[in-house]
Parts: sequence; structure tokens; C-alpha cells
Amino acid sequence: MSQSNRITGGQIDRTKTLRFTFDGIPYQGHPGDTLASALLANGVRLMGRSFKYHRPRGPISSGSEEPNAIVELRTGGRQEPNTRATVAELFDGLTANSQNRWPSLRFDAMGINDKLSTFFAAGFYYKTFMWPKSFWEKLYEPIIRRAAGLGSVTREEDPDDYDKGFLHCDLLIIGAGPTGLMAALTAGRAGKRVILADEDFRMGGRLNAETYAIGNTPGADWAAAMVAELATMPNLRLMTRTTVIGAFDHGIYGAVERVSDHLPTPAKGKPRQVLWRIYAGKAILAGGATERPIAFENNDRPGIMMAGALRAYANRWGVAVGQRVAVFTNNDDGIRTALDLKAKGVDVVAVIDSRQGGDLLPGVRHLQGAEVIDTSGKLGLSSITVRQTNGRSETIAVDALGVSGGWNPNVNIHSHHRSRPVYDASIAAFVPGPEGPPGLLVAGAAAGHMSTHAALKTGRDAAIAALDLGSAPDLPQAEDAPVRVSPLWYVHHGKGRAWVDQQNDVTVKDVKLAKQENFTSVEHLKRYTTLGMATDQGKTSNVIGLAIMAELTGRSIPETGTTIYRPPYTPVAMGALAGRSRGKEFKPFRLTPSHHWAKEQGAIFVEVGNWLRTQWVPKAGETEWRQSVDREVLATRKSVGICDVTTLGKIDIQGTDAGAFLDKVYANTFSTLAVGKCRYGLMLREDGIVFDDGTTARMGENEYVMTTTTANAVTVFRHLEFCRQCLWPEMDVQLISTTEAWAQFSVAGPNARKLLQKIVDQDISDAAFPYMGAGNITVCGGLRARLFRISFSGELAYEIAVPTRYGDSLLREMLARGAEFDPIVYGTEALGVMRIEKGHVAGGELNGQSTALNMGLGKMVSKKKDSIGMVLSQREGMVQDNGYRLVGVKPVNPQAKLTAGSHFLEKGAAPVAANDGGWLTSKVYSPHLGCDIALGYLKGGDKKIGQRMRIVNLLAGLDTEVEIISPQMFDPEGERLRG
Amino acid sequence: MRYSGFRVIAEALTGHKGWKPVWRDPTPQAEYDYIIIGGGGHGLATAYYLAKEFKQSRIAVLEKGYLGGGNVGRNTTIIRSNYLLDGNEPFYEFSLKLWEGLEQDFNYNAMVSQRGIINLIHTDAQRDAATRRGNAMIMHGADARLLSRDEVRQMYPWLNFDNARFPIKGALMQPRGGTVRHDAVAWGYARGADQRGVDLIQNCEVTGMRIENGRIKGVETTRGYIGAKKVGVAVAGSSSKVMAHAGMRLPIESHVLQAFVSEGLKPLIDGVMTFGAGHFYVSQSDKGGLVFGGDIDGYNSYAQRGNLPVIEDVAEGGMALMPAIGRVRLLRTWGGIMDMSMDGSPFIDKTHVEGLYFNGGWCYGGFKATPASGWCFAHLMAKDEPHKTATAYRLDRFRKGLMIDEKGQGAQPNLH
Amino acid sequence: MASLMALTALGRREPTTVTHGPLTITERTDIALASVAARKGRVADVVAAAQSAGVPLPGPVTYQAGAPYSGFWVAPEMWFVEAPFATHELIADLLKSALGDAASVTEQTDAWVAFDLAADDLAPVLERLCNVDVRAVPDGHATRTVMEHLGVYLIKQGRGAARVYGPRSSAQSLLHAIETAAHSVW
Amino acid sequence: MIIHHPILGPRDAQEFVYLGDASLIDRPDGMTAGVEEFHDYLYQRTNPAGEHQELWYHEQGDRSWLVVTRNTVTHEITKVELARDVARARGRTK
Repeated sequence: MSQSNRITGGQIDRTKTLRFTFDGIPYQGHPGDTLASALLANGVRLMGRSFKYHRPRGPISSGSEEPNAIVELRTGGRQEPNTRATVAELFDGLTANSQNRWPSLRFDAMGINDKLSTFFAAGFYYKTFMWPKSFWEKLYEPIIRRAAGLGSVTREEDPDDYDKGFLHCDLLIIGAGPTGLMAALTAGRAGKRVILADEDFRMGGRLNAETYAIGNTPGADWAAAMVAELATMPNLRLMTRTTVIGAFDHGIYGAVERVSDHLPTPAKGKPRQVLWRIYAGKAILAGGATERPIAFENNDRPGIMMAGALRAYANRWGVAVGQRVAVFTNNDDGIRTALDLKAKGVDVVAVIDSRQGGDLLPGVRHLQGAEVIDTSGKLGLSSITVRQTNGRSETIAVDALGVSGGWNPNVNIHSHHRSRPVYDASIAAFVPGPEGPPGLLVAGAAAGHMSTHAALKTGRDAAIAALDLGSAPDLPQAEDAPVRVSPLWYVHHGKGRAWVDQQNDVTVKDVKLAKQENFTSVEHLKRYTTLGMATDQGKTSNVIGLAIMAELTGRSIPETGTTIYRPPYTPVAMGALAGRSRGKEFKPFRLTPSHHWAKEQGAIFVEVGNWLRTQWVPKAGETEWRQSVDREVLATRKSVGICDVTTLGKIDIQGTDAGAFLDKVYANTFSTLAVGKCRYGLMLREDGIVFDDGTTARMGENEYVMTTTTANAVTVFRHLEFCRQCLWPEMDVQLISTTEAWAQFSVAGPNARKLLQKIVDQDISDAAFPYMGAGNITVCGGLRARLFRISFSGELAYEIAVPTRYGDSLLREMLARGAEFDPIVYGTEALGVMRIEKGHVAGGELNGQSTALNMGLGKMVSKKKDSIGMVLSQREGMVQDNGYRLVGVKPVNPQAKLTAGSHFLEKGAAPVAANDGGWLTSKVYSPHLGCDIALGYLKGGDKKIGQRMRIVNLLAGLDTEVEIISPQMFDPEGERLRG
Repeated sequence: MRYSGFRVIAEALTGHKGWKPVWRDPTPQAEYDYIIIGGGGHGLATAYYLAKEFKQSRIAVLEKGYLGGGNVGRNTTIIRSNYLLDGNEPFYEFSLKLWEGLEQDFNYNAMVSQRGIINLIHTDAQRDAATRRGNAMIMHGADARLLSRDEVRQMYPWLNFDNARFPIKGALMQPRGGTVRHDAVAWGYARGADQRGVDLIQNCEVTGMRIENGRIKGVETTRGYIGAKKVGVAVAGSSSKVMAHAGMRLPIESHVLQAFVSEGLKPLIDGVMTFGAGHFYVSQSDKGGLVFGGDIDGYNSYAQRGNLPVIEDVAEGGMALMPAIGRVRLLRTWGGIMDMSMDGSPFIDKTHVEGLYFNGGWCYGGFKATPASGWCFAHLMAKDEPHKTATAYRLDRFRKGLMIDEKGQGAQPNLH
Repeated sequence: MASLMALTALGRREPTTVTHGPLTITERTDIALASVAARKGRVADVVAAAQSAGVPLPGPVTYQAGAPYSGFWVAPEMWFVEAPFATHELIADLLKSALGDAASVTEQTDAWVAFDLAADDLAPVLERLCNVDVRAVPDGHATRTVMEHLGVYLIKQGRGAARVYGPRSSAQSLLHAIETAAHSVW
Repeated sequence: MIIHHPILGPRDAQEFVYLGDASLIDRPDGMTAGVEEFHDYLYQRTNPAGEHQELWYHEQGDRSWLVVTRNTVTHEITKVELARDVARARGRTK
């Protein structure tokens, strides 16, 4: 029997044995064990090292408040740092390793810090490491950074999946101890939709750890029976292994369910954890209370733990933490601990009770008015030194010490809306304040009601109050002992270090130093000493720390106040918060109608928002992207090219005021547009900056189709709805997006018409379908379609649209029927080349910082009508003569390369901000001009056409002489597009 | 008391009995030459530089809570000067230079650490914008480098390079960017100001302003009336509330920005990184926690707490970029009130009330600005003219159409 | 009619059916869809005309089945109307002539991908996908919601039947999300 | 947060897009108002710590713009109206 500390009883399944390792050493445990209970059963007390001084540490608790027994679980991509051994459920094959130690847990070289600790007092680093100046980043900080941190992160991808979900209920009950179970029974029997969530894998809370009876039944059995009854109610959802992490606005709670953490690996397809968003009509916080230590010298040795943890290990897990045990207490819990352990056959050698008077505990050495003032033992407790009332000190050999300084209600979630807890002197602890999250009630120990009876009663009453219930179940009999606690925060005797925050190594002396240096606000105390900032967020340390500060400053505890708790209640895996949105599934894909065709061709795709657009379509033998793009451009300008432009936003605008509405939202006029025609529209924001552009066609008297840029499709639609509903609510305008309803292709080039005529059923000769014409047509023998004669490339061009399902087929049909014209399909790169050759603005120019005037489109802003942005576009700073103007740029030496983002400088000017003339917004290689060309915003650029300047890219060390030219670099007269 | 390694050793050997209070707790005087409202980073820095650089005296800082309790105590500690626009870049570069000499200047180790910041690039358009920005930075005397995908991969090989929805194509790096121990900044300035005779008055909330004939006379506080010749307001998220005492409406909205820290981890990330395809930025503190954040929640709020959707959004960005952090645990979230301005840029300006000065609108860029903001505000208050790096931060710039809109989002504060 | 061949939203010739455990996901390509919006002040006219034409225009968050037309509410004074694609491919024209100038009608058939979900109980999978309280809402509940970053319309037809309209261009992503949720549950 | 949509009932605020102060409804007429009025309209905010009327757009819903009365300190929502109704009540026409 390797489990030398295993005693009888407990809620573990002794019929099955689980094998696990800790630091490579094999051990055995049972189902129902946590890693900590199993290690303790095997006589292992040393489980970790502290953050700063690398002090040897063992668990002080049996729950999620644990600051010390923090380990790395599993290996490889599943390596999980900073896992609390006290809540890690044992499974067969579990691998755990200690962390923050070198070379081993027992012999940690960094333990030297402990010897030097006097130099490492709170905040010492703020006062030194400043000389010489350069040494901080080169020497001091790297050493500090290497030494800091707890567990280590694997660099491998987490192989497990995470999921999210949404739940709805009338009542969410947080915690399934006696309070939560009674609340659930009350609400469940009333037929309400209830969610009962508990972070433990076994419901029952402290009932599983105590020996109290409820009625005639042992508490743990009562809890099990209660859970069994609740499980039969269809209106109740029992969620074990589920931690409610936060209370958010309006009754929304976050909860993390650990679906697979108790398994070696998740079952195929199943998530490791699920983040639930719970919409709760009401909620009851029944999260119980956390026992708090007392600070005394060397109170951190493995073997020293909370008295309630000693009971829990004995009663729930059948583990005697030590063979000779003492208890140090300031309240009746210490007494109870001694009795429980004695009943289990453990040798309780003394109860050190800081209180005076009262009954003496029979059969145990009960030292009243006494304190533990020191302990010894190298890697675990071997003895304690006790100071009695008469001042005499005595050393007692023990291997475990239970400490109880009273219980802190778990108010955390109640303060997530920044409600401050209030001090209740009767239990020497903070209880929830008056203004918590609306709809959240607190019951049981979380509200400061510490007896089992009070837990059951307040749990029931909270359910009645929350749901306004008429009837309720009877309360079973249960103990109703009063809280008898006499506050003792720290032992004043002793010169050594008494630990307040065990993980962060904050001592009573550190608190005193903070006081001495005037860091007396609780927030200053926290920030200066790091008290309460460890992975346990001060669950066992905060109250002691502030109570000590209160004493030092002569203020009361309420005057001193407390810091507040923030979500999450316990730390949450990043994976759970992200759910499935990672890797390729970070955002959904949007595929164009020609996607499948393009994929067959081996096209290269580019992300444009969530769209995948064809960037270029390589042909056999093309080894470099420019070959493909140049070919696409040349072929289009020579004959005909086709481009999928479905991603452009399309908005159907109808109503008798549609034209007037467009006049408001566009800077130029649309109400005068003839039916069957389209027009380029410029849309401003109210601040006069260009928002978006596109062509809008009048398809009928009261019907327009607006086109937006791909990037702004959603925001333009939102803006139009704002204008329609909020600014001009009496206009008769209806809007609907048709972006995805139509597959739309640009067909451009001298042979565009000839090709299209083979598709379109109607006559589209120049006379029948002139430049800027638009209309409903049919294609391929009767399929409804739309045709717009518009051009972004400067060529004779059309955009043709069919219902999306026919898009793929239309493209193939155009390529097949137009084969005689050698049509090519071009992607966004070639599209960019052709639009820049023509000086059309797009993303680089529509940067949210530029006006119509900057773009050379100032005349488009009509002053004859009110439109969004018209007035503010005329502000003095935006109409300066020497402001930025859009220009074309080409290098003087045609071989020279340009880079978008390069800045303009006059010849001979130093590259400093005062000489900065502007920048290149977009750059391409123009196969027609045989050189790089670019668009740019140049100060006073309209007056600099024909001049020579320099373009510099200081990031790449480039300095190039260029000629400033008109943005219309190709076919400036526009003869081709009217062809 | 001067701090030094020697001092630390000497104190350690004598039981730390000699350490003195880092600041006094003075009783407010009846009148001061200068009152700074707001004992956060900017207010404390202003007082410090007023005393130290501009040789002014009779200065008080009034703080409604505790010193350093505003956004200087709840930010993600990043410093950088990688701005684009002329109105901003000289100012932030000035600030970065002040950071570089700060600790020696105020004899307090705020752990200014220039381990570099990279902004990841995922599209050609982002590379073009990064090129424009990098050039602007260099022209203003700052440092910038454009990294290739391979160079980024060398720095952080475990980022998502192979299965990313939006592949990493490179990064704009500012090697001089980095982080600072934020609380220590407040304490260092507070200590330096206190040593120069500035009265730092905590738990003193301003409840009104006394203005006569268009001139400030003093302020009403929860600790009584205090007279002043000049009053400077540097109250971050409370700007609208405080300036309302002077009858002013501001081009500012208050929004909540959440920030996050993970449990302590052994070194993973050396510098600062921002994800260009999602809302996520991250660094690792000297204590080992990953400190990260993302977008503001997006609605007006003074609640200093946020909601789940943004927490999830930020985590999604983090996991998309760093698939190895799935099992790293988020330890704590918190929210601060951001003075979101109408163009994303701040104000350091006089007001229509003579002797009343305003400093605010820092959005979520206020921490990195702390030294220059204090210096320039002190300059403005002492000399009644703006510092040369802060001439654009005027309240009337929207009237004139001189916005400093780095993001190009227009007059919508929650988008900056 | 025309010689062009249709592709489904998932890019295939024939609609896709996927099963996992108790769940069946069926891509529906046989539904024609159009939006109907009342012109300003013309709601009564639209409703009256719709009634006589047999076009159901139900109240908010409601789907009303009918033959050949079914409809559901999408926005104030706006509905989506379904009909069999085989007979009503020109649904917009048909509705325009039925409703006259009181309504603005727009074809929406190919703006969306439609998936029908079937299982004994869809709640376990739907609660992983969206925040609709599917256990509580009545049959015929039709609402816009979000699934894995995608805006969709969810129509509950029964405990074990629902229709999801998602953006057509993201049909694959939406199907993948539903399938993955199903694997997670079953 | 949950916004009680006047037509659709309680909806997660995540479905909405936030714009800002509901005074953005009160746009001046560009044919009569000048820069000064537009400046005040577009840029100046009361930004109260307390009750705030603000515009939310139900983008992942019915596309209604709503005027939500919400306390910026507690986040409590006390009133939700269709922005179109509010705009009409404020006298906005075509």
C-alpha cells in the first residue's frame, strides 16, 4: 500500500486504482481524488515553490482558492501551466510536474533568493537597478524576466477544441452546497427553469467535507440524494465542473464547463471546455465561504494548511495529512477539526486557541490564549513553537497544522459590478454590499450565514424571493451553531517572516514597509507589495493584508476598505474564451460565384475582408506573379477580360423618394438621373471626408441600385438606414442588400461588347445601350440579368449580373462563347493596375482622411442641395490651396522601382518632416507605360504636374527621382471607354 | 531621500527602518498658484515638470481617490511613438525621449523597457500604410523598421504562420517601443513632485469651479474651497464631468476599455505585438503575466467594467495569432474609462475661461503620452503658449477642419 | 428557359445532405425568396393585397406557412416571402404584380443559403450556435440571429425541425459551424 | 447587456452596433445652417455620467435604429424606442 496516509471513509472509489506521476515519480490514487488529495495520500506534501523566494510549499486548501500547490499538468501541446492540484481531478495516466524550480523541487537553486530576502523587500526594485542607465535592459531586466513567471507555456498549438453556447433560465444558482441545493429544490419543485452550476465535480459543497448530519442523514449522503432528485426534474439543468466566472450586465453570466479535463484526452470531436453565456432572469450566489489563514512566522511550510482543508482531506478523500496534528484557531472551526480528526483516529496533539475562556475541549490538549509563533522543518513541517498566555514558549513536534482564522464569504461575483463588500464584525469578515448586480441574490455562507441550517434556510428563502414563489419545501434539521470568532490577523510575536500572500511571498513586514512609505490605501498596498495579485487573486490573503494595514494605521477595517474583485472568479483558459474562432475558423469565409472556377484554374486568392477574391490566375509556364498580372492587363486592353466584382456592395433602393434620398446621401445629384442610366456617386461622411464611392443606376422611376466598395458595403448600408430612419423618417424609401443575390462580372476591353452580345439576348450596340446605360436584360435565352455600361478599367466595359446560382455558369459560358476573342479572367491585381492607370481612387486613396478636393473631385460636391458632409467639407482647414491633391507619379528612370507609402520630397531636400510633401497611396507596374506608376497625395499637387520630385522610402533606403503627372495616366481623353 | 542600490543594501542590513514616506499627506492650503485637478499620471507629471522644469511653486494636485488610481493604474503599459500624422508624431516622439531618461530624472525605477513593438501586417494595403507610417516616423526623428514575414517568424516562430485565416506578411517595428511599470510612473512623479514641495492631496474631489469675470478663482472641493491663480484639468475619463463645472461641452465621449492579464508564465513574448487582422495586442510583464487588450466595448460608459463579447473577441484574436496559448489562463479583466475624442487625438489647450487649462481626450493612448503630456501641459500653464510639439492639440480644431485622425474614422469616438 | 446551369450555394450541382448522429442537414435549393416592403403609409394596402393573393405577411418574429407562399417578418413593414422555386423562380415579378405599387419587392433567392435541420430535438445543437432560447420559443418563431459570426435567419418549425437562412457566400462556413456543433454534442 | 427591443423583446446588445448620442438625430439643414451649427451637432457631446439617450442599430436583427435610454454609470436601461418614432416626434420630416 503506497498510499501511506490513506485512512478509511471518504467519497472515493477504492475499487479502482488510478496511476499518475508527479515529477516523474509514479503514484496511485482513486476515482474521486484530486491530484492534491492523491499526493497527500501518498505522503507528498511538497508540491511547489513560491514566486519570489522559491520557498517550498504544499497545499493550504482543498479548493480553487489554492495559492501554493500549482503545477504543470500534461505534456506536449496539452501542457497546462499553473494548474491547481487541489481541483485537478485525478485520471489514469495523469502526468504532473512541479514548476518554477531548478533543478528540482527539493533542491531549488533559486532558493538562494530566500536567503537574500532582506534585500528583496516590497518595492525594492523601484529604488535600484538604475545605474548605469543601459544596464536595465541589458542586464537587470533580462535576469528578472528569466526568474519571473510560474509555469511555462508550450510553443505548440493547443490540440484541443473549445466550444461556446448560450443558455436561458429563470434562475441561475451558483454553487451546489447546502444553500444552492436547497434553492434548486425550491425553484425546481415550483417548475421554474433552473440552472445549478458548481465548480466541483461532485455537488454538495462543504457537506462533502464535513461530518454534519442533515436530518438523520450524513450531509454528504443528503447532498447525493438531493442531487439525485434534482436530476429527475426536466426543468433543472445540473452543471458540475462548471465555474461561473463573472456577472455581466442585465443578468448575463459567463460560465466555463470543463467537459473533458478529467479525461486523458477529449473524446473525438468533443470540446475540452465550453464557455456558456447564461441569460438568467434571476441568480443566487451560493458560493460559500473560504477559510482564511492567520499570519505567523514560517506559517508557509508544507503540512500547514487550513483547518477546513484538513477536515476535507480526512472526510471527503480519506486522507490524513499528518500523523501528529495540531490546530491553531481563533474560532470554533478549530475545535471541530480536532474532533473530526480524532474521530478518524488521527493523533491530535494540541489545539492552540487564541481565544480565552470557554469550555475546554475534552480529550485533547487545548491551549487557550495561545499562539503559534514559529515553525520548523526543511521541506515540510516538523514542529511548531507555541507561546502560551503566560509567555512561555514550547516546541511541539507535529507534521501537520490546521489553521483557521475565520471564514470569508465568497462575495467575488457579487462585486463584479464594482459593488464594495461591507465589513460584518460579528463574523469578522466582509459580506456582500447593498448594491450588487441587479437580480443577483446572495445566500448561505456567501452572504455570511455560516451554519448549515442558515445555509438551507437562506437558500430556500432566496429562491422564494427571486421567483416570487408561494410555496416551498420544508427545511430539514441541521446544525445551527453560532459563529464564535475572535479576530486574529497576525501573530505579533516573532521576528521572522509571517506570510500573508503565500504565492507572491508578501509578508507582514512588507505590509509594514508599505505603511512606513505611505502606501496606505488598499489599492496602493496591493500595487506596491503585489498582495492579492497572484493566481488566486488574494482569495486567502486580501482580507488579512488590509486588516493588518488597518491596525497599523489605527483605522478601522471598514475605514480601510477593500479592493474589489474582478472577473473571472477563477482563471479561465484562453481557448475557452475563444471557442472555435481560431486558425482558419477565426472568421467565416466569403466565396465569390467564380470561386470554384478559379480554384480549378489554380488561381491565387487574396483576403479582402472575409472575402476570398481572385488575385490573379496563373497560366502554365508563368513562374512569377507579375507575368500573370501583366498578361491579364495586356489581354484585357487588347481584347477582353472578365473580373468577378460580386463583392462590391449592392443595395436596392426603392420608393417614391428614392431619388431625393440619394441626393441627401450622395454629394452629387441623382434625382435627375434618367431611368436606364447610371452615374458615379461620391458619398461623404458628415465631417466632409469621403466615405465611399460607386455607381448607382436608376432601374425604374422609383427604383435605384447602388453600388458600394467591397470594404464599406456593410457600413454604407447601416449609414443609409440611419439617414432613412433617423434623419428623414418621412421619406418613402425602402432598402435591402442584394450583394449576394447577384453574381456580377466586369467585362472589359475593346471586344467586350462583341463578347457580351453572344450572351445577352437584347441589342447592346452603342446606340441601344450607350455609355453609362443600365437596365434589366436577359441572357442565354431568357435568364433575367442586369447590365451596366460602366468602366473602372478605362476600357469599353460592362458589368453584367445574373442570379448568383448561375454565376459560375455565366462565366464559363462567356469564356466559351467568346473564345474567338481570347478572353481572360483577371484578378484584383490586374484590376488595380488598370484603375491606377486611369487614376480612379480606391482603398489607398479612400483612407478616411481625404476629401473630394484632395481626390480632385471637389466639383462633385453640389452646393445647390443639402447633403451629408456638404457643409463641413467647406471648413477652412479642408479647402486650403496647398492641401493634398491626387497626382500620378512615374519614375524618371523607367527601371526604377516605386513603393507605395513612400514620401514626396523636393530635389535636394533633407528627409525630415518639415519637407514632407505627401506620400504614394498606390503603386503598380504598368505594362503599357513600361514602368512603375503610382498615385499619391502631394501638397499642392495640382500645381506640380510636370515637375520632377523625389520619392523616398527610408525604410528601404530608396530615393528615386520621379515625374509628377496627371492621375489619368492611360487614355486620358477616355476614348476607349466610349468605343 | 535619494534611492540607490547602496541605499537598498544599507537599509536591508539595518531592518529597513530608514525608508521615509514616498509622499506627504499635506492639508490643503487656502490658495495656490497652480492647482492640477487629477492625481493620475498626467496630473502628477504636470505638477512635477511645473516645479522642476518651469521652476514654479505653490502647486497642488487634487485627487478624488488615491494617487495613480486613474488610467495610469489600469493600462497595458505600452510606450511607443509610431504615429503617422504631423500633429501627433513629434509629440509622441518627445514623450518617448522623456521616457528614455525618466528614471534617472526622477530617481525612481519605473522599469522603462524598450524591447520593441511590432504591428503585424496581413495585407498589401496594410504594408503600404505601414510604409507610409514608418517613413513619417523616421522623418520625425523616430525609429522604424519594416520586417518581412521571415523576420517576424524568427522573432516569434510559434505565431500562427501556417494555418492562419489572415496570414502574417510582415510587420512594422519600432525597436524603441516597449513597456513601463505603470504604477511606478505615478509613484515616481508623485515622489518627485512631493520632494519639490508640491502638495499632493488625496481624497479631495472637485465639486465646482469659482469663475469670476471670465477668470478662474479657485475650486470647490470635498475638502473645502481652494483658491488658485491657474487651474489645470487632467482627469482622463472624467473630463466632461469636471469641465461641465466651467460650463463646457467637449468633443469627447467616455467609453470603457477592458484590459486583461494572464497568470504568470515563464518568458514567452519579449516585446509588444499587435495583431493586424483582429482586435488584440499583447506584451509580457516582468512578472510573467501576458498583458493584453483589444477594442473598447463601444458604448458610452463610466462603469469601469465591460462585458463578455469584447472579452471573447479579444481572446479570439489572441488564439488566432497565438494558438499555443489555449491553455494559458486569463487571470483578471478590468475596465478603465477612456476619454474618446472625435478624431482619436488629445487636447492640451487653454479654455474660454482665463487661467483654466484642459488636458484630455487621450482615448486609449494616454499612458505612453504621460511624460510629454505633463511637460507640455506644464509649459502651457507656465508660459501661456503651447509647447512646440503640442501645437495641434487645440479644442477648436474641429471647427477649423484640422482633425488629427490617425485611423480615418471620422467623428465617431468609439471607432478610434 | 435559359441554357445556364445552376450551382448550389455549396458549389455543387445537387443540394447537399449531411447527417451526424440524429441530425440531418439538408441544403434547400428549391425555395424562391423575395423581400416585400411596404411603401410609406401603404402597409394596409400591402396587407390587403397580400391577403387576396394568398401571401402571408405575419407579425414580428413569426413565420407563417402557406401554399404556394409562406412568409416571415424581417423588419418593420418588411417581410421575406418564400415559394417553390420550380414554379416561382420569378417570385419578385409575381409578387410585384400581386401587390402593385404599394410594395417594394426585391428578389432575394440567391442572397441566401437555406439549410433545413432535423433531429428529435434540435435544442442541444442550436444552443451551441446561437443565443435564441429555442426551448422556449413557439413553433413558427422566426428571428435573425448570429451563428459563428454569421448573421442568419432561424425559423423554428418544431422541436426537431428548423430552417436556417445564412449568407450565401458563407454557405460552407455556416455548414461547417453546424456540423461542428453537432459533433460537439452528439 | 440586453436591450429590450420595442418590437422584438430582449436582445443581446452584441447584435447591435452603437453610434452614440441620440442628439445625432437633430441634424441641422445644410441649406440654412453653417459650419458652427454643424460643428456643435457633430462634435460636441454632453457625455453625461448618468442617463444617456443613445443610438443603437440592430444590425444582426431587424435593422431598426433604436433610441436607448441607458445609465452610463450603472448600465441600467430604462427606455427603448424606435429611432424613427423619436425622429418623427422631434419633428423630422423629409
